Amino acid sequence: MAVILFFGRLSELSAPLDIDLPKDIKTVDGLIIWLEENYPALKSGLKHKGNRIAVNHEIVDLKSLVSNKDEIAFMSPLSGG
Amino acid sequence: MAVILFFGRLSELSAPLDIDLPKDIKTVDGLIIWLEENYPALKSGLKHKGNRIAVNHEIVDLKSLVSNKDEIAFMSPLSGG
Amino acid sequence: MRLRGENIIITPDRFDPEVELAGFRRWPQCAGAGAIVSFTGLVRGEADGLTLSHYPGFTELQIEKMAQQAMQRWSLLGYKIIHRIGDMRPQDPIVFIAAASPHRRAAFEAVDFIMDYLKSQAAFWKQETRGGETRWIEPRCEDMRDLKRWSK
Amino acid sequence: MRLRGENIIITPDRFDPEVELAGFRRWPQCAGAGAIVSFTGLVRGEADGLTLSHYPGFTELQIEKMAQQAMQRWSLLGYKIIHRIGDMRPQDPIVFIAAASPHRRAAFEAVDFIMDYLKSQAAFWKQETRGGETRWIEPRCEDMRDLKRWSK
Repeated sequence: MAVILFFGRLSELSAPLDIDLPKDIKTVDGLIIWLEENYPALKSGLKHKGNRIAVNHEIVDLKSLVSNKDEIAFMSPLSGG
Repeated sequence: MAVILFFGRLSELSAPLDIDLPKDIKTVDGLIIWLEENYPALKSGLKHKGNRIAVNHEIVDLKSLVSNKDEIAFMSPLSGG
Repeated sequence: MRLRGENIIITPDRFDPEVELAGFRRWPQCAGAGAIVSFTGLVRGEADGLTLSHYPGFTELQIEKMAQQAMQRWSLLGYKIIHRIGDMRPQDPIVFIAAASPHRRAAFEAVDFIMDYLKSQAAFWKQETRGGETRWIEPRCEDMRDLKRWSK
Repeated sequence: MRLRGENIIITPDRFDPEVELAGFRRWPQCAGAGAIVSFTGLVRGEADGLTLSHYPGFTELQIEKMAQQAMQRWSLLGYKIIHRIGDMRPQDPIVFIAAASPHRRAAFEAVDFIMDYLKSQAAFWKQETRGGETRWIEPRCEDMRDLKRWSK
């Protein structure tokens, strides 16, 4: 099971997901395409410029690998302080 | 009566002075020459680079006027904080 | 959540910046300090309220990495970072940063840098409520420019 | 010598920076602040003690003129400056500066500027005692360079 989390503006599009990823999903890019197909509310939200993606607490890019044991977080632009 | 004050390192050369200035002393420069002649301990201390001079709480230069009612302060380099 | 002596605290509880600063000044590692700089960020009165969320675990880890870099870059004796989460009202402290160093330049720069980082790079998300409307706040161009000052 | 609510205090008494900061944060003019920056200067442990003297009347007047300029230049909501005089021991606070502003950059720069001014331009004289020897401290080249950063 992979855990998919959404933060900031993206948290309005979906609650956290526990998913068995299909075997052919190997990268963040592939995961986004699959999520957008299966969760219409996420359509066009995940690739927004300024979003960050973390896999197991490490910031990654679209070509990075994902597996079925990962915690994957989609984060809208950050704003602290 | 003029009041002449010495601060910082210069305070070791002289206590404050209450003096009736001779009438021919018109400028800071003239005052320094007169002080150095009459107070040997001040010799060569007053014109030290980095000193500041204030007349009645205003920073002045050597050509500035002084009169017998003024408070004149000689200050060695400052160091706060 | 709030262990004494911790460097980084993320908390839903109100905190008192001056109590934190007093405690920080007395940390053993701050004993040789010549300079302590503090920053307190407060909720301004324009909004009715703010809500801050974070990514538990990740947020702390990222801030700690950044703070360790600041600690080394400026040879700090110590630092402390507190960030509020949850619901806040105008004038509530949101964020507190303190740094101690032998000379003042290091403490000033470190606090300034840490604040620029928290503003635009730390994993917090801010929602503002004004007149019943809630909206997400995102970093201003100014915040991104501020952070660029620190690129070596 | 220490009237409540005063902006500039020069005092032979020990003071508590955090009590001062807590009081400052609650000044009415600081109510709209988004940022409060504080600087505390402490006697470092290298010397056995420090003695600070000043030029009563003149020192306050000069600091006030400078602080008024800072107030305008950075559109501060408020500032507070405390400077110790007389005899001090290691770890005693010597100087405290706080500034409040709507946004953080102004408060950071104002406190940094005021401190650079106090270090090299305010009418204080510092004597340090080490191992029984007393010597006058004069501004370092670094202090003069620091102040030059602010020339417009």
